[in-house]
Amino acid sequence: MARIGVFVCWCGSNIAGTVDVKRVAEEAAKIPGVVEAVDYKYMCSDPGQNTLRKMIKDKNLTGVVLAACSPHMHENTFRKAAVKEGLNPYFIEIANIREQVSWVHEDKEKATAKAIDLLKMMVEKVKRNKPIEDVRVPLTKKALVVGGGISGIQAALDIANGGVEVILVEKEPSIGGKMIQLDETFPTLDCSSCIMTPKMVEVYQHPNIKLYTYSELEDVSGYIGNFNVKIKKKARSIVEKDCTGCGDCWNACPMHKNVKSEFNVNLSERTAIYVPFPQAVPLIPVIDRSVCLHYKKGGKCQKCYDACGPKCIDFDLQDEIIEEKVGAIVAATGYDLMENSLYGEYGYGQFKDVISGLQFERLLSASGPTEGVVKRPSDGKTPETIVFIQCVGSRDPEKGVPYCSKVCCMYTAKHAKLFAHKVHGSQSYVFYIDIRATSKGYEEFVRSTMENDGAIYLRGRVSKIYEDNGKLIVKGADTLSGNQVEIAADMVVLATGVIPKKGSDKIAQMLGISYDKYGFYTESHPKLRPAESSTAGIYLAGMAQGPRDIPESVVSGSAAASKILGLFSKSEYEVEGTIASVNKTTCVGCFYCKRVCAYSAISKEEVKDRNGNVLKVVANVNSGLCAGCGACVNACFSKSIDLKGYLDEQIFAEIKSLAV
Amino acid sequence: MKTVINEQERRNFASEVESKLHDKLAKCYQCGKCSAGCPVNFEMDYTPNQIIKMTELGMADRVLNSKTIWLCVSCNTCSTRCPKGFEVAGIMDVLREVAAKRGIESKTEKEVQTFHEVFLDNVKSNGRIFELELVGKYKLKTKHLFRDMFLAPKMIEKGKLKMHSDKVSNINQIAKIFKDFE
Amino acid sequence: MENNRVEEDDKNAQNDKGNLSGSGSAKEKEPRIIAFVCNWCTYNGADLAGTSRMKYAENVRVIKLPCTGRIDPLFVVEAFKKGAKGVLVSGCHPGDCHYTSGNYHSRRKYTAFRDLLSYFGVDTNRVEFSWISASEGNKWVSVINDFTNKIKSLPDSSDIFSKQ
Amino acid sequence: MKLAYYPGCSLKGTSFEYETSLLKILEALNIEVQEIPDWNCCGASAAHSLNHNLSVALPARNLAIAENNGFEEVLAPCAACSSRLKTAKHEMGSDDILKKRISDSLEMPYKNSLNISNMLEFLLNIAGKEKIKSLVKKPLSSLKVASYYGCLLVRPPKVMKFDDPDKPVSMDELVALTGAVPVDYSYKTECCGAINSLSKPDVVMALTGKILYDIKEHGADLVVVACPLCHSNLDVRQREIERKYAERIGLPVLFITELLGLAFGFSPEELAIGGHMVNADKILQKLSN
Ligand SMILES: Cc1cc2nc3c(=O)[nH]c(=O)nc-3n(C[C@H](O)[C@H](O)[C@H](O)COP(=O)(O)OP(=O)(O)OC[C@H]3O[C@@H](n4cnc5c(N)ncnc54)[C@H](O)[C@@H]3O)c2cc1C
Ligand SMILES: Cc1cc2nc3c(=O)[nH]c(=O)nc-3n(C[C@H](O)[C@H](O)[C@H](O)COP(=O)(O)OP(=O)(O)OC[C@H]3O[C@@H](n4cnc5c(N)ncnc54)[C@H](O)[C@@H]3O)c2cc1C
Ligand code: SF4
Ligand code: SF4
Ligand code: SF4
Ligand code: SF4
Ligand code: SF4
Ligand code: SF4
Ligand code: SF4
Ligand code: SF4
Repeated sequence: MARIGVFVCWCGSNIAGTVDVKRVAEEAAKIPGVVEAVDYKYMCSDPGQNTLRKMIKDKNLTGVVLAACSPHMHENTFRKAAVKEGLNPYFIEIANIREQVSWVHEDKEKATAKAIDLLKMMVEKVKRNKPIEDVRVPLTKKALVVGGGISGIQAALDIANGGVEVILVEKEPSIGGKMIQLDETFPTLDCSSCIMTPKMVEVYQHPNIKLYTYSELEDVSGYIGNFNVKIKKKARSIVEKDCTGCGDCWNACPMHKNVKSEFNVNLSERTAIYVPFPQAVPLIPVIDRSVCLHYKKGGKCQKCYDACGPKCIDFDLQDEIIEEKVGAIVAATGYDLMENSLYGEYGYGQFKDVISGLQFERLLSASGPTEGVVKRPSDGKTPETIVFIQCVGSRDPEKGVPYCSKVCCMYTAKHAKLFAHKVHGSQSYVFYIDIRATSKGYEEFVRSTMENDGAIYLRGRVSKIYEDNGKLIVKGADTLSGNQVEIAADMVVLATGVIPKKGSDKIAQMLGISYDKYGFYTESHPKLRPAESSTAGIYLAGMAQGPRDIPESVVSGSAAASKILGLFSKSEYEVEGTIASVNKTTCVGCFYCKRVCAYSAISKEEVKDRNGNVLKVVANVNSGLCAGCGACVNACFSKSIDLKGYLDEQIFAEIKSLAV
Repeated sequence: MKTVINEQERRNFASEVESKLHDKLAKCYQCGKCSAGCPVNFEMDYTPNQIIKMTELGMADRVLNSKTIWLCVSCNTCSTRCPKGFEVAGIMDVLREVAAKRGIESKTEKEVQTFHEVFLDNVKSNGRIFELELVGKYKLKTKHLFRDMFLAPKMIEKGKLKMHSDKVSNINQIAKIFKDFE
Repeated sequence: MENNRVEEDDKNAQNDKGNLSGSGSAKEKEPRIIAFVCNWCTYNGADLAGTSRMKYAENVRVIKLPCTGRIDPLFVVEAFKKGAKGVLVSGCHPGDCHYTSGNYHSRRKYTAFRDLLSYFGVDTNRVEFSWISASEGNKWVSVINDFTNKIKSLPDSSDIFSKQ
Repeated sequence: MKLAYYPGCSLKGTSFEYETSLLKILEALNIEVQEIPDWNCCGASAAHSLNHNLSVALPARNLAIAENNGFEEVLAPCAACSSRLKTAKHEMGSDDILKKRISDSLEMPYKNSLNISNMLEFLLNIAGKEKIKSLVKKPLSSLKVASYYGCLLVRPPKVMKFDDPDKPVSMDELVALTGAVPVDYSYKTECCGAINSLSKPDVVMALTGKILYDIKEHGADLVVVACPLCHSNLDVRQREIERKYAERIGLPVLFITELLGLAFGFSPEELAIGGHMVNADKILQKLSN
């Protein structure tokens, strides 16, 4: 027999003023299974809790119902009290007779009747409660970071400095991401490589960080605390441990004319064996097999090999698959820029002096193809007038994307400012739709570009660019004065929109995390859980989540790291026990449940006999992943899956108790 | 309207205005608060903020021939409320002055321009304003003989319009000021 | 064993039914409405109506679920079987679901759900779906009041399983 | 302290009522002023519209004469004049070269030391509220009075440095001292269009009409002003506005000095109230009742 205790709380006059608490207690006492029902002035007070504990002990209760305030208020208070008397916390149920009765109704008779109903429902529910144990999952205390841009680097360093081992996987030959390509960075104009290079070196030297560059994620399985990952380490054709980074090889390489440098965004050429940039980390070259003569012409060339002192070039090296077990993963795969060639009207690709913002960064950079002297690509002359066009591709649902790329207003202001500093007497014109400069110091930065550096801002878009006598004729509008304007420019810089890194959708699918229609990873909650993905144990950082600048990328990297350090600070991962469980005897293996689960918590499990023969395949709920939403329960036609704490039986009993 | 921006002309005009104004055109947000509060905006061809932008873009012809610069009544509502403390009323003064110096005659707001000229002539010759003469000369110049005239008899009756002038005695000094600063 | 225990209690409940005068609603004409609400949005919205001391019709009895995705059409059928005159299903607004997409499932199921209910013979006028967030106490109040009025205005039918 | 008086052209001409009433209340306050010898026109808006330097030099001559005659303080009752004098002082304060050029042209040393007060500043800061209050013999409690500030008293604030440019209270305070009831309304500092009064009468009537009708709607018996330009638009043009918009206004417009004068017990004749175009008999009658 169930032994249920009932407490009807007055909440001073908050409840007792509208509900006849004595009568509620009297009626409760009549419900079968209720051994005692009392009313009490303030249940949440210490004496109130003691009353509760005393009755649990004295009457040897198997369940308790409190008719009181909303469970969101004090459910935990009462559960804790119950646990102290050895009662499973899920044997406490609350009938909400304050927020749902006394505070919203006036008629005492009707309010009392409703309070009795709510109480009866909870008594019937608690009678059918099963003890629920919170779930504990073991944790492999090692993290994987995918992507070695500033956000991934920050995450890796923070985790490693927290004393946890990190594996950092970067698909390019060097870490650094886009930030290492930038010149000076807004709003303080620190030199990007000056602040980035030390961090890259720190990653390389950190005892807790294992770095895999020129590597990609191949496969991920498992769940929070227990992921198995396969990493493909692409063949560099170099025996890394022997390479000194001396550069003799790339200086010897005859392929130095036609291969465009990715790092300099096609503004210069590189060799077939190359490091992307002089401060690359690691400073180990890679042979681009798609252009190397050795591979293309059947081993004819081996000039690099000949030049290499330590003879660390090995043309026969193969891709390697590395397996690792980690407890948590950070996805920080960053971004790409849109194709400017979408805009025929701007002549990108057709007019040499129409370039992208990232190309302009390379022109400004002291380590860039022009050693920081602004020269136009067509004839190497110093431009005097540059027109900058913002929102190219962004905020353009017709040709590009509807969203704002967030960084281009700021970097355009930066470009105009740096151009003014570098070329005296020059003039910038910036076409914009709105200026978005919302972080600390940003608005002031943009204003100073206008007011101190003389950039002229025109609110309007450019319609078309023509070439005329070595000048680019930019036809735009100034909507503020209502004029069509035409400017003869020496160079045009397009602030190209930001899109997720190519292939990030594949990474998302591998990790089982969701992404929006553009391919940006979606956070578990856009405001309250911005560092978490929808899948437990997988965290997000940087531009991979959506447009953001360096400070925000760093913040998000640190946020992901702190989540992981928090997770790893406990010996096991604990989740509330109100999760789904499968009755494996009745399960028919249709996996309708798997289809509706947004958390990828359901997997297939083979039921085997003693000899190891597979008898059938059934559903298995991964307690580390299940969030307890209950969607799977309805999907199951054989009634083989149920949700602890909200069992079918309990809900039917609640409904039944209301029979009229 | 189409404007081809000539960088040199743009700079010349913008910096001429800026130096007279002792203020930077680039300061303006183009927020339009000046235009929003301007009491005579409804009669203007360009709003005050448009005048500022067009000056920055070097559209001298359009700005100096605008109605706006003559319609502005120098009430300073704009400058007072401008979030950037930009001298909006001041730029109207500067543009009127530049227009006058360049000998540009307003096609539509000639009366305003004439009134100011007649007024200054009056000051130049008397040192003070002789109202009857001022009104008379203005009416003659603008040929608006009958406008406002119905007020005159009653004003004379009330003693508001004096029949003689009160000249400054050291009128030479006034003449010198005009000479030195014209 | 536990199940036995419960059945035993139920038998007692059956016997005692006449004594439970507390649920006086059994005898009154006020229609009973059962609301299945999610724990995160609508339940909090209803709490907010309470903390704001808004007033609304007493007819509703709330059953808390983790998510509208947990709602089984059979719950609704059962509710009508047990004498409810109206059933409300309410959860987070689309896109705000605590469980990322639970309400998406229930939304997607919505049409199918209605069809199923009418297949069972439920008059779908008596089933209401709505999205009420944690900050929409006032919406909770108006949904309850409007729905109660709607139910009252429907021709009284002792057998709501028959379609109108 | 020697107090210089700069009447300006209007007070000697169209707005003689202002000077008449001013001299009366100075007498009552027992404050002596001396007209700046051989003063000249401040250039009004014509000068700053056409020639910035001239617009500084013309008022500067008056300031220089006053300074060289040992004055420290100038009262310029006309709001337009005080605005020009203050602007000139402000400009010379920030432009030493211009100051020197002007001083050279005038062949007079010039320090830019004078303090310039408009009518309201003078009354509140120099005469003082207490003294004014003590002189009120006939409280005007039956009158509801709208104070119209216009532009030149308060704008631009960095030059005028007086009262709140968008929510001014100084004139209302003075009105309250007379015992009259200040009336609040929306257009206290909207421009009446003064400088284009003669050249753009239609625009000016639109602006002034808006102000007068708003005051009327707020139930005032009369309007007080401290500027001859405002006065001439509100008073002299009132008939014309009524005709144009076919709606009667009938609001007498008094100078603040006239209102104070009435409260001090002077007769309407002593204050030249009969000089206005809009007949003030109605309010005078209300007072004598
Ligand atoms: C022209 C321009 C100028 C800018 N100027 C500034 C500025 O002045 N100040 C500022 O704050 N911000 C600026 N930004 C923005 C700044 O570049 C970004 O905020 C920042 O680089 C984002 O860093 P991230 O680590 O998220 O991404 P990324 O820099 O894109 O790094 C992502 C890394 O992940 C790697 N990766 C991708 N996919 C995989 C995969 N599948 N496996 C392994 N590795 C992978 C990539 O190779 C890359 O190294 C500018 C942007 C542009 C375009
Ligand atoms: C009108 C408005 C609408 C907004 N809407 C949105 C929106 O829709 N979405 C959005 O994302 N953001 C919105 N925001 C921004 C949002 O409010 C802030 O981002 C957020 O509240 C910042 O949280 P906080 O904890 O940093 O600061 P706060 O919310 O200010 O919290 C600081 C706390 O510290 C306490 N405190 C302060 N000093 C002391 C002290 N000396 N000792 C002890 N305690 C102290 C304060 O009492 C306060 O409780 C809005 C802001 C405003 C003004
Ligand atoms: S338990 Fe809830 S209802 Fe009871 S006294 Fe505490 S707050 Fe009030
Ligand atoms: S020559 Fe050899 S050691 Fe030197 S960088 Fe090339 S591969 Fe490395
Ligand atoms: S083998 Fe390939 S990488 Fe080496 S030098 Fe020849 S072309 Fe260059
Ligand atoms: S940040 Fe600025 S330039 Fe970039 S898309 Fe947004 S509004 Fe356009
Ligand atoms: S839906 Fe039910 S029967 Fe089908 S696999 Fe899932 S638990 Fe098993
Ligand atoms: S309860 Fe929700 S999260 Fe858990 S297995 Fe079922 S559908 Fe997935
Ligand atoms: S109010 Fe000031 S900032 Fe705004 S548009 Fe006018 S001048 Fe520019
Ligand atoms: S000063 Fe001129 S531009 Fe400014 S608000 Fe007054 S009338 Fe308009």
